[in-house]
Amino acid sequence: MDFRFEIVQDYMPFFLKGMAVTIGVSLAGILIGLILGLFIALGNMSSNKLIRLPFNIYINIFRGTPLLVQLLIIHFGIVPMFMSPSDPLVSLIIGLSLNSAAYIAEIFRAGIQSIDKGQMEAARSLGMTRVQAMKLVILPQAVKRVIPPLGNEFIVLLKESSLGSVLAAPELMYWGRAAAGQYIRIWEPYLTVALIYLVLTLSLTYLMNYVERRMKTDDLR
Amino acid sequence: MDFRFEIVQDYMPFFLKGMAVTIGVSLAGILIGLILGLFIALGNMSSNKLIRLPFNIYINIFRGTPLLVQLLIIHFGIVPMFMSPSDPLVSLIIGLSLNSAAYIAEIFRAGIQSIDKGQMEAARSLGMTRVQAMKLVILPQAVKRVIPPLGNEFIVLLKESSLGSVLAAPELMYWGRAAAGQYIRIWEPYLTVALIYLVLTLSLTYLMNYVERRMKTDDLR
Amino acid sequence: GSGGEQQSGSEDKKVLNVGTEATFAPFEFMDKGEVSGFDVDLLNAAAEEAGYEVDIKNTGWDAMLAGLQSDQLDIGMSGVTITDERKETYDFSSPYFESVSMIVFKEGTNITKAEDLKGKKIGVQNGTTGQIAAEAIVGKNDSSISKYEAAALTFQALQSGDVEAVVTDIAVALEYVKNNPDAGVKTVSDEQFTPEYYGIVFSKGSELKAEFDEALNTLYENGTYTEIYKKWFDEEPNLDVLKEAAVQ
Amino acid sequence: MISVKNLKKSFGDNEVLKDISLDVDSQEVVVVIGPSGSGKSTFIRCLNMLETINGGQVLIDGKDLTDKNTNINTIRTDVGMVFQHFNLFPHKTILDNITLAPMNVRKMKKKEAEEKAMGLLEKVGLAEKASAYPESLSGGQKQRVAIARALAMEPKIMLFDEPTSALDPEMVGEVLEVMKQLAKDGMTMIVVTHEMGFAREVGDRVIFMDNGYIIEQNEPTALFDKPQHKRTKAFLSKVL
Amino acid sequence: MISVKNLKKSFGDNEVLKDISLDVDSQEVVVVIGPSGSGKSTFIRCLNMLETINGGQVLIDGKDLTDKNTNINTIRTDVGMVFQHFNLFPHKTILDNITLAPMNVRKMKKKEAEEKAMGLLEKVGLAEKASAYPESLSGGQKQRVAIARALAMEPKIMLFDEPTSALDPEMVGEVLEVMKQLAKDGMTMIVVTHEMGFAREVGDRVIFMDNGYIIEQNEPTALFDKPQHKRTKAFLSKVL
Ligand SMILES: Nc1ncnc2c1ncn2[C@@H]1O[C@H](COP(=O)(O)OP(=O)(O)OP(=O)(O)O)[C@@H](O)[C@H]1O
Ligand SMILES: Nc1ncnc2c1ncn2[C@@H]1O[C@H](COP(=O)(O)OP(=O)(O)OP(=O)(O)O)[C@@H](O)[C@H]1O
Ligand SMILES: NC(=O)CC[C@H](N)C(=O)O
Ligand SMILES: [Mg+2]
Ligand SMILES: [Mg+2]
Repeated sequence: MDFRFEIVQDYMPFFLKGMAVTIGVSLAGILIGLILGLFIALGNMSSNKLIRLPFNIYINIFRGTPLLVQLLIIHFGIVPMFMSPSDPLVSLIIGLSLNSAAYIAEIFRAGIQSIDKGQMEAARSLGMTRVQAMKLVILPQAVKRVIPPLGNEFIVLLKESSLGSVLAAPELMYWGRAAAGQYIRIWEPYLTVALIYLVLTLSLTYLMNYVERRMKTDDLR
Repeated sequence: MDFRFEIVQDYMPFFLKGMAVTIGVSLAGILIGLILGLFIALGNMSSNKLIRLPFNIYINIFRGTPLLVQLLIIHFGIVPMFMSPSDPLVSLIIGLSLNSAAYIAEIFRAGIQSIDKGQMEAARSLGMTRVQAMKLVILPQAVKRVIPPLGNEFIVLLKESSLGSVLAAPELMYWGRAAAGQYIRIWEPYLTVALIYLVLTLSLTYLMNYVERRMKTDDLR
Repeated sequence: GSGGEQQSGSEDKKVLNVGTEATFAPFEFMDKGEVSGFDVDLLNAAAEEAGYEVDIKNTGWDAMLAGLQSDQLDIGMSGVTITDERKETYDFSSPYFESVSMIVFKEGTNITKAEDLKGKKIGVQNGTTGQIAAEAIVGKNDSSISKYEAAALTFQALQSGDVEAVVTDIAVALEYVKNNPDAGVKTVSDEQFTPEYYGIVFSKGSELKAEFDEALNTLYENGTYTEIYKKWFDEEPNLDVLKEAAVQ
Repeated sequence: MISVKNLKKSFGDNEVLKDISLDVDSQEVVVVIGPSGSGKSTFIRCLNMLETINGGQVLIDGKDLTDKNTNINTIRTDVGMVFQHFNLFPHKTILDNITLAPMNVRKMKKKEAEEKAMGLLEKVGLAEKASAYPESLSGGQKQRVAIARALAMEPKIMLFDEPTSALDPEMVGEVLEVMKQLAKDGMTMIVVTHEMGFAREVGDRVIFMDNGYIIEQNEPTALFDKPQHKRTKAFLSKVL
Repeated sequence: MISVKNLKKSFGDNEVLKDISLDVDSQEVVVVIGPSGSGKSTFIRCLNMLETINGGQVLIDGKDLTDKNTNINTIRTDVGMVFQHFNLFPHKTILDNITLAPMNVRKMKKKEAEEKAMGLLEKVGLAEKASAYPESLSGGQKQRVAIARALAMEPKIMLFDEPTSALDPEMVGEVLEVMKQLAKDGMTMIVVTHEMGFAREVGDRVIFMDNGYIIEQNEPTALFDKPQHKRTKAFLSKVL
């Protein structure tokens, strides 16, 4: 099979631009997702069932349906109500943020619940209120537990941002499909794009492992 | 905003057919993924670095690139080499299987490694070989640990099978997009489709929780 | 136009948002990041004539139509056929191109007429007239039809053997065959496929329709249309057909 | 100081404390013994309101724990608790472990809290570890820090739940030493422990619990050498 | 029976066993004591080849463990091991826990293996638990099953690594009782333990390890009552 390198060359500037967009969109998604996710996690851990309900529904809807449907509804249905003209990048960022917020909320919940019950008891037995114990004792410890799964979620987001191509958001996958469409060729654009994704996710994985190792040695101060 | 129920009605038979395809494709994907995944997990835990290498590369590639790229390469690039005419359902099943195999391999590895080291030591100290200890002591215990994350992986697969719509594999999402294309309407088809996905994933979640509870009470025989 | 007479400050011109699905060569396709094609040249000329600037974005087919409905986009320009059904939701300019459906298939496939599509696996672009033409023969939502979200995907599916035939617009079919001489594909047309006409799409009730109709007319008269047509199709356009269709 | 009347506590259907009544005087050291699952931990956790009480009454220094108007956090500052597994805050230095509650609950100035903490660390023999993190301490050292941390809130009563049973045997002595000193200084203490030597030497009274009841109580020598009940005898024969 | 010469063992840079030499006669009971981290566990794990040996020589019943041709699995059937945390197989009944190795390693018939297992359960006083699962047993019962499981392979030597230190104090006695009986029956045993009473009563010899060396060894009474080395004295003063 012939592999036409000039196709890769021709489109390389666009792949690189797309890569930057992919990284930017994923970063925006995880940052907004973090803020929303913390808020949802705390709401979902309220002792009041009625307060918990909406947060629980949110989490179930966003974790229970495909991101592709979410993106289509957001881009074609919701964003147009507020924004004219709507921008697929904005829709993509909104979709990734809302979706990841649901997963991040569960990460936070698991992180908080993984802290030994004895920590809360010790804090309370010293006379701290529930809020003080959370703020001073539980959350600072939970943050460390939460970093590895958050790193993972970022990698997931990076890959899922490729669905932006369906909305014609000019991220990496979009340019891959544009090249494929122009030349009606499969291997050159898609292998190149796959390779770029692989480099991105593997570098992130190594970075994460490094951070985790650093945190472990920090623990042994 | 008007909601035209007759669109939903019109397309309901197709949505139901699509739902059946979605379930079938996901089931096929998880079953093939299970077999491949166990094989890859064992290969990836070999004590020989050279044997580990190809399995490790497989896992990294399939976990490090978006499923969408994998599907496009498989459907338009690889399957046509072996099959004519090619069928997007076959490509979708292959893509989901190969992709989930990588994740399932990691699930198996984590399950096996979560068994207390003392179990292997006790088995070895009784004179069992490594293979006997794996077969008689470690794997039977690992199976239980592995069921919840496998259930999760199945739910992930169910949602990701929606990418089949890009290959025109007639699953649920495909029919949603067909309806949206025909009537140029967003809400009716996409909300219906999202709801069906939600029902599927939530029922599965409840089923999984039930199985997990059953396993726990079984533990307390 | 002659720059001297026109207002020189381009900032004063209103920018119109245009959506397109740019895998429909030669009408619109991505040329390394730029949307280009016959439609692009024609729309640019018409807009200049009407005193607008256009910002053409490759939104995809679905997003283009949805964007027009929700007034996100001012114009859809994507080789869109004027149909009665679509006229209920959108406004169209007067016709600017005559087209007809055509079947593209792999050499060796037994297809000589439209009826031969029966029993074959057919690829179409979701929601287009190609789909309507194919469904007229084999039935609506028949399982032999695969609907793809973009025109390029239908050709990829044909190449990979995913489908045996693609039903699409004639100029696009011929362009594909011309650009892929090694692909081993053939085309066939059939009387059964009725002529259709492309129009520029506006959201319902748009004031732009009249202005662009007038601009198109000017382009027909002053030879600009012919120039653009010849650039892309290497032949003279038949303006009479378009004028006739416009009357209907 | 502490007055418990007909205390009851259930977990779901499981009634863990069935009818506990007990009075502890100021400066008294009460040792609680009993088989695993008899409810010892649950009992002293009730005194600190770490468990909600299902029935009966508990008065601590005159304040009624079952009264809804009683402020739970002020009760807790009066009652210090030391756990089997230390429960030090791993993300804080030893000094910060001790000053955290005084500064945030008592709103003490940082400097004052630290001076006080250093005094307590001196007392438990760990002044040089002030800036270390819990991970770097041995079990015995951790437990001594936990005691200092509880003392920093100036409690009137100290509760100990098997403070030495998670320790290597070499480290048991150093913790018991600190507790003996505390008893000598006149602290009111309730101690759940299996260390019979400590009970004999320091305890004013030993209570034997089984199955949610107080079966027998007496001075240590009397209880250990002449147990009255069959169950006490059976338990002691195994443990001593 | 066991002959250890200049045994060395490191984990990475950390030399845990520096130079251990020891001979154990048939039917002898050797008790190993020493502070945490001194290498006691590592030492007896080397005897069972659960750790690879870095230097020196170990002969078990004449077979050289450091010889590459020695079959590791047959050595292990000669050397039974009991762990601090029991390590019963949770997915198997008590009976199946005991018969698993005889049936799969010794290729014993099911019936024969079960008869033998019932005999051993009888011996450790747990015959009625044969069809129970490990979860339903107390710690002491679990450890007795673990001993029966090791005995089912008919080992010539039994190694115990702190067999009672994960147990509630009430349950220590029942496990020690089984071990005493085993010693009486003439089993060669090496026991790491903190139970000084057991060492005195049953041990033929006590070995004090510290920092990877055997510091001192003697008969129990001699070692406990007249320790020769400073470090032994210091350790015993804390523990006794
Ligand atoms: N949070 C809880 N939820 C349900 N049951 C509990 C809880 N805490 C304790 N129990 C049950 O209460 C009973 C008494 O437990 P408790 O911990 O008070 O006993 P204990 O005397 O302290 O035992 P040990 O010596 O093992 O610490 C046990 O049967 C235990 O299972
Ligand atoms: N698998 C291992 N990897 C690295 N270091 C180890 C390992 N096992 C033990 N060590 C180290 O070897 C040293 C001796 O450990 P060992 O468990 O033999 O001591 P011990 O005398 O049994 O202590 P304890 O009384 O606490 O059980 C310790 O410093 C320990 O950290
Ligand atoms: N861009 C296109 O695919 C247009 C196809 C066809 N002319 C239609 O209007 O349906
Ligand atoms: Mg307790
Ligand atoms: Mg040890």
